Amino acid sequence: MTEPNDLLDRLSTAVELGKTNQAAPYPPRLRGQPGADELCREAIAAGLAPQEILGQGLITGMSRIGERFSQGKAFVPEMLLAARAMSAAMVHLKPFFASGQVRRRGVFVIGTVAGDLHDIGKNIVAMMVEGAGWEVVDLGVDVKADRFLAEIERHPSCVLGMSALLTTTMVNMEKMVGEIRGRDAERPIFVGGAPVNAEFCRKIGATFYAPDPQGVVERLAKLAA
Amino acid sequence: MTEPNDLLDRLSTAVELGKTNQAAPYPPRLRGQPGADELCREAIAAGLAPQEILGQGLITGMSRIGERFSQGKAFVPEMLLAARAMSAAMVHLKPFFASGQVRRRGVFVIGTVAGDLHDIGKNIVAMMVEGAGWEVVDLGVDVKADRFLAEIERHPSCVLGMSALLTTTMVNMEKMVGEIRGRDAERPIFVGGAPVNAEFCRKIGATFYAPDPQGVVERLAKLAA
Amino acid sequence: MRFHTLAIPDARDLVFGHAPHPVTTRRGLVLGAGTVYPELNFTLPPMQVCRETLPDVKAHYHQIVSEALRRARDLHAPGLVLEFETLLEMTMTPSIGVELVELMNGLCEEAYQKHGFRSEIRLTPNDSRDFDRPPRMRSSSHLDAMFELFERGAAAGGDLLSIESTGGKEVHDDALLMCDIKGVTFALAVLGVRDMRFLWARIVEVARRTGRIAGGDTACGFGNTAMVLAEKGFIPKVFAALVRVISVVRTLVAVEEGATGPDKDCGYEGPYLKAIAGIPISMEGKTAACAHGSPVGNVAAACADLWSNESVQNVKLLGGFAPTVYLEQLEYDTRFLNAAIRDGRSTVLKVQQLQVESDVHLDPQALVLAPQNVVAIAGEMVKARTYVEAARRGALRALDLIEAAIGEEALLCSEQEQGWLPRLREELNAIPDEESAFVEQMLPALDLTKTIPAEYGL
Amino acid sequence: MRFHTLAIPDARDLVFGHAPHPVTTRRGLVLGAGTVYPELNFTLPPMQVCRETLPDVKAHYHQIVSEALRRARDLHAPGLVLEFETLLEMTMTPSIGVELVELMNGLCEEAYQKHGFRSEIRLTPNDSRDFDRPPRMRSSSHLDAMFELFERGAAAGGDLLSIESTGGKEVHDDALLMCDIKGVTFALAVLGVRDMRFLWARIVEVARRTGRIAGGDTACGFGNTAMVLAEKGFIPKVFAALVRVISVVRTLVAVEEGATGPDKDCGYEGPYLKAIAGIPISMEGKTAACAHGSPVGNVAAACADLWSNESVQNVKLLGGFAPTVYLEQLEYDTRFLNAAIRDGRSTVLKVQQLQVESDVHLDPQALVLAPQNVVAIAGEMVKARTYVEAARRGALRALDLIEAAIGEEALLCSEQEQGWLPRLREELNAIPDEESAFVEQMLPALDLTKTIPAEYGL
Ligand code: B12
Ligand code: B12
Repeated sequence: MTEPNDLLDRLSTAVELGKTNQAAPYPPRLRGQPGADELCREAIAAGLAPQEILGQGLITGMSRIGERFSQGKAFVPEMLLAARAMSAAMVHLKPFFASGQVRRRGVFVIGTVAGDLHDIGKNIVAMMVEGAGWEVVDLGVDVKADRFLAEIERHPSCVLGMSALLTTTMVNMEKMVGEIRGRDAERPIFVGGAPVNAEFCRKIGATFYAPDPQGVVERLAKLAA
Repeated sequence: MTEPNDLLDRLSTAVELGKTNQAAPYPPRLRGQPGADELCREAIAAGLAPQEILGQGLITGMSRIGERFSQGKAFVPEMLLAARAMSAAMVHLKPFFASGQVRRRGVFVIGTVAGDLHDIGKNIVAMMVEGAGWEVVDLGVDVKADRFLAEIERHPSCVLGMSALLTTTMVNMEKMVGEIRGRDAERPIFVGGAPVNAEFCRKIGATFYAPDPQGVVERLAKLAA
Repeated sequence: MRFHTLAIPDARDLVFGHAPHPVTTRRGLVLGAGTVYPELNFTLPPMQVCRETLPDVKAHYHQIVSEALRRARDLHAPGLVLEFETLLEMTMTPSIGVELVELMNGLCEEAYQKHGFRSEIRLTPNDSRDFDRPPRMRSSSHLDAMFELFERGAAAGGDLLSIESTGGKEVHDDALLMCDIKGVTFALAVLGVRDMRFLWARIVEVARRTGRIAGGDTACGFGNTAMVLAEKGFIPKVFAALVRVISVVRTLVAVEEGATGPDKDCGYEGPYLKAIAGIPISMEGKTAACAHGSPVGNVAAACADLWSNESVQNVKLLGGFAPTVYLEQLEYDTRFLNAAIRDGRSTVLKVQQLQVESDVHLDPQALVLAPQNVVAIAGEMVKARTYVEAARRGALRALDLIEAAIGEEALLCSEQEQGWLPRLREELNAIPDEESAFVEQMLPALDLTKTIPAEYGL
Repeated sequence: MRFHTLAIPDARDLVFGHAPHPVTTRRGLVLGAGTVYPELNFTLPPMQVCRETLPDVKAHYHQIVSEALRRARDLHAPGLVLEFETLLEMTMTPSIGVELVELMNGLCEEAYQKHGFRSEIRLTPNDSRDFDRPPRMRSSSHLDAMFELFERGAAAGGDLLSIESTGGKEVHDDALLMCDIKGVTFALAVLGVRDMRFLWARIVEVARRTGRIAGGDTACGFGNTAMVLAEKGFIPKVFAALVRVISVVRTLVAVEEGATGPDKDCGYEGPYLKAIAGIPISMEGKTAACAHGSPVGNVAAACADLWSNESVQNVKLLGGFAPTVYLEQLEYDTRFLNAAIRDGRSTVLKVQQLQVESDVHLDPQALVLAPQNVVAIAGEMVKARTYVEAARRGALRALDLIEAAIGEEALLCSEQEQGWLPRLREELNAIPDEESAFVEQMLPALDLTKTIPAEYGL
């Protein structure tokens, strides 16, 4: 059995380098070694606190690759592989979430607004937020206000995120924020997408605009603090 | 003494070709012949109705050159010469205006808004409106709302015209229209200038936008009809 | 693959303004016969599109087209193509799209009758099949509205028919983010090719029936998405360059089904289509910065017949409305190219050399657009029997050229990007030539909640 | 006139990217020594500028400059000049202007220290003397605020000092609308020259004291106003062409007083200043359509050292904010020119020939910007003793070239425009060489409610 601290280091490195499990071919230098899946099971078996495994093991690994990504030193595929490695490990933490022993930082509900099918940007944001320890509910594309309201029922303290890539669907975003504000004035609503900017965010009464995923992760961290 | 109708034709031609008076060197083919000044005096002396002299003589002449101008067949200097010829003739009609025997189509008060010094466009509009038979009060540049309001006192049924060439002074135009609307909701306010457009006109509550002088003249004709 | 030879085997004949098979439009614009024309693409400012706002929408398009035509005449432009790229509502409710085509065609006809000024409309309906999740490419209910707009829009004066079709995109999006070159090849050379066959047989049919021109497709949702992601530093530029090359095989199918060109601008496959099939092409570069930045601002013009701004909204700039401003910029760009054509072949080649020189050392995506490289890569593609093989051969040839240029220090490429080259070569070599073998290899890993093989005839 | 010879007597040496007297900036940009740089000019969207809105104003300029610098680096630009053309409130309250220069200079310095990217700020305060009606050129209270901004702005990092001075404009505006060439000559060659002497002696002084560069002036309110009016069909194009030529004598005075260039872009006098004084110049053409259309989109680049977009607001386009979009377009334009320079002199001359060919037959304003005509006209000007004589000689030489080109059917010119030629020649010939004689002739007709001769030392 390896030293506990050493175990969490190896787990965070496995997540950072996207080594999902023993069979995963990438990265070459970890070929054949245990991945995030196995290391997480080992950590639980070694009696480490689930909250610590989530914190020091998984989220630290994601934030290291996230840091390299925002410096332009890592590409999105490396981020996605890390996210896959993290979800492979998270499977084993599920029971602790149910029992409340381990809490996510919060729930982030994201979707591309009505009439808009662009989701590449939205998916990258969803992946980065999940990597920062949030539970992400991805409503997909062409999402109307009622589906966001339904999620608020299910997750009373969730944060909403809306994406729009078309000038025409920006108008839908405005209407949807209006509709939600009508029923829930305080709900934090993040908005983004190429044509969206800070001024438009202010104008439609949304809470926060960020041009990139790092901005979203930073602001969510402040919210949860 | 020449035939009355023939006299009005020669007057309108003198105005159209910018032949201010006998001494005027241009246009070469009318060199040495009586100009608008002399022909107008002759028409009055011949007992022609002042309203007819203004209508068939002066305004017809201006509208002919105005027509050629809007077809791109005449330049602004030819318009200005025609406007000068017209004012030389108008001097003789002044007493009939005072007595009310002859009425102008209305009063058009124009100025470049506060903070803005661009007046070339505004001057061309003023000149074309005058040529269409309106009395024009030109307030110049960097004009604040109070001076427009003062003119409304003096000319209760006047139409206002504002010009702005700077994106910064468009904001002043908005404020000035608001101020005037506050005191005079029905006052027709025309707006124009390179950065101004129909949408901005609607947004600030002005009455009419035109990108060029012909548009102003046509709309004023409808107003006065 | 139905093309087995290059229409332009010698790179020195792959030049701007000339194409082996010129296309003449209804009002006499001759594309690819010695003159480069501007192609103005315009869209609405942020506003709703519906029955109630139709008067406003029509006012915008009337103002855009009339001002652009007037400025084009003032600048003595040789002619103008106006691309009407519809917004979704205009395809979902075809009558809106048709009404707008009628309005614009009236203005073009007036300019033609009154001033002899030649202009034509390119109609680009939306591929609204993408709305079904997972997309039903062959059985989607959206097909009816799409083809109603094609049919009635063509009759109303939409002379050049085009579309940015999205067959295979649901697989390509994930493959792109994972930089999975095999997934990209499957999405483009299998799913994309099959959907293009299905779609373009019908579009060519509409063109024939209405007497219009089947212009062509463009892999905007594939090649351009890759470029936008590379510009943001999300995926390697070398990867985006290979996606560009692979997307050629799918867009070529439109030509195989009878499209005569000019193809659409935003996927940059044009030079390859011209080298292989000899059709006139539309390209966008530096003067499309209004729509997105790119690393191919000058080289994109190297063999263009139409020069486009991709898309600009009808917003006010100091000098006037943005579409008129961009019309002027496109006209001066093409004036310069036409002056070179008038000056003779050696001048054209010198200008082209400068267009290439200015971009080709700074980005692999520019390298694969240099005429000599286009001909080299296209030459490999036409040797293939199947589309999968053509994609693989083309991508491997491009990889060779990229690696050679890096070796000669003739191409800027970060360590990090170079790290991806061996892996890409390895994955490309693992792709079988036969479609059936490749399908067998890829089907098991396919996420059947996202894609329906049967909708591609698999 | 203090110049009696041409720094560039041979038109083949009047080329883009090279100037006899290059200028090196604080952060090492070398203007006129073999590289053409982009010059980005930007302004605010429609908003109020005052103490309360200062945070918003600063946010705009911060975003504009940081995005432009980042994109310039992404595109491997050789360097960048950022023109900060102040809005009135920033000159009337100098501290606002200075604060904005400080903000921008911080970003330029950071890009330089962290990435070695060279960029410089051109500070163009407003000529707010124009606010007094009639304008008091020498005794205006506005002079203090103007020079406070020059002084403190230069110290804060405004390295290239420029201004669009308006001396003589009150006479020129009416002369322009009346197409009175004698009035234009009086406004520019007498009033304008005298005001330039007064103003530029002091600006050069500020530059010397702060260790900055006295860039130069431009007759934007004269030459550009004439061009905008001609584009609208309000005045003849032949007249606008002569105004352009006559404005050279007035802008030259800045150089006589010690300005080293680069002069400012928007009056198009640059090629003449370069031919006569050998200074590097900034020019705007097709990529300034965002500010106004023009008939000189390509020829304007023929001998540019800086290529500018005149001015664009910080509004959002699909591809990003307009200043970043225009930075990309300027960068690709200059990349092409720099590729030509690297390819050698004969290529530079061939590209220049195409720039000239593309515009010179369509508008007299383009004809007078062709290098061979610039040298011919400038050659006449430097023969003159007085500015009035130089203006007259230059205008008459331009008239000869225009008439010759029309005769050889090498220049489009409507009947209506040609009707003006004899009259212009007649009026030009009536202008005496001696300033005193000309003043005597013109003073009586001067509208003394609009202009104060004493403010020009008359
Ligand atoms: C890829 C793409 C497509 C693909 C979409 C694929 C997909 N699965 O998403 C396809 C081909 C389907 C497509 C279709 C269309 N498109 Co498209 N498309 C693009 C393109 C080229 C790139 C968009 C993209 O993926 N960018 C990369 C991602 C990473 O950036 P992003 O989305 O901005 O996201 C980042 C930030 O915005 C932020 N962010 C994103 N979401 C959120 C959410 C929150 C809460 C926060 C805080 C931050 C945030 O973080 C992300 C990562 O950094 C753009 C060009 C452009 N300039 O953007 C055109 C573009 C958006 N499309 C355009 C058009 C016109 C269309 C079509 C109408 C074309 C047609 N005629 O059919 C259709 C419409 C389909 C529809 N109804 O939505 C135009 C829009 C013009 C307009 N009037 O608005 C654009 C701008 C292209 C252009 N210049 O013409 N398109
Ligand atoms: C000439 C000119 C000047 C001259 C003005 C001379 C004069 N006496 O007017 C001078 C040199 C003084 C000048 C100064 C400045 N200018 Co200036 N100027 C111009 C220029 C080149 C042409 C304007 C013009 O005369 N157009 C020709 C006329 C005929 O057109 P028009 O004014 O639009 O008028 C027509 C229509 O609009 C309409 N119309 C006009 N008025 C009205 C009114 C009504 C009611 C209606 C219905 C219609 C109507 O009919 C007219 C005839 O068709 C423009 C460029 C441009 N794109 O417009 C810049 C421009 C307006 N100026 C500009 C700037 C920045 C300035 C300065 C701040 C420069 C500086 N840094 O000092 C100063 C500001 C001075 C001030 N406080 O106003 C910018 C504005 C940018 C912005 N942010 O808004 C412009 C757009 C140039 C540019 N692209 O940068 N300028």
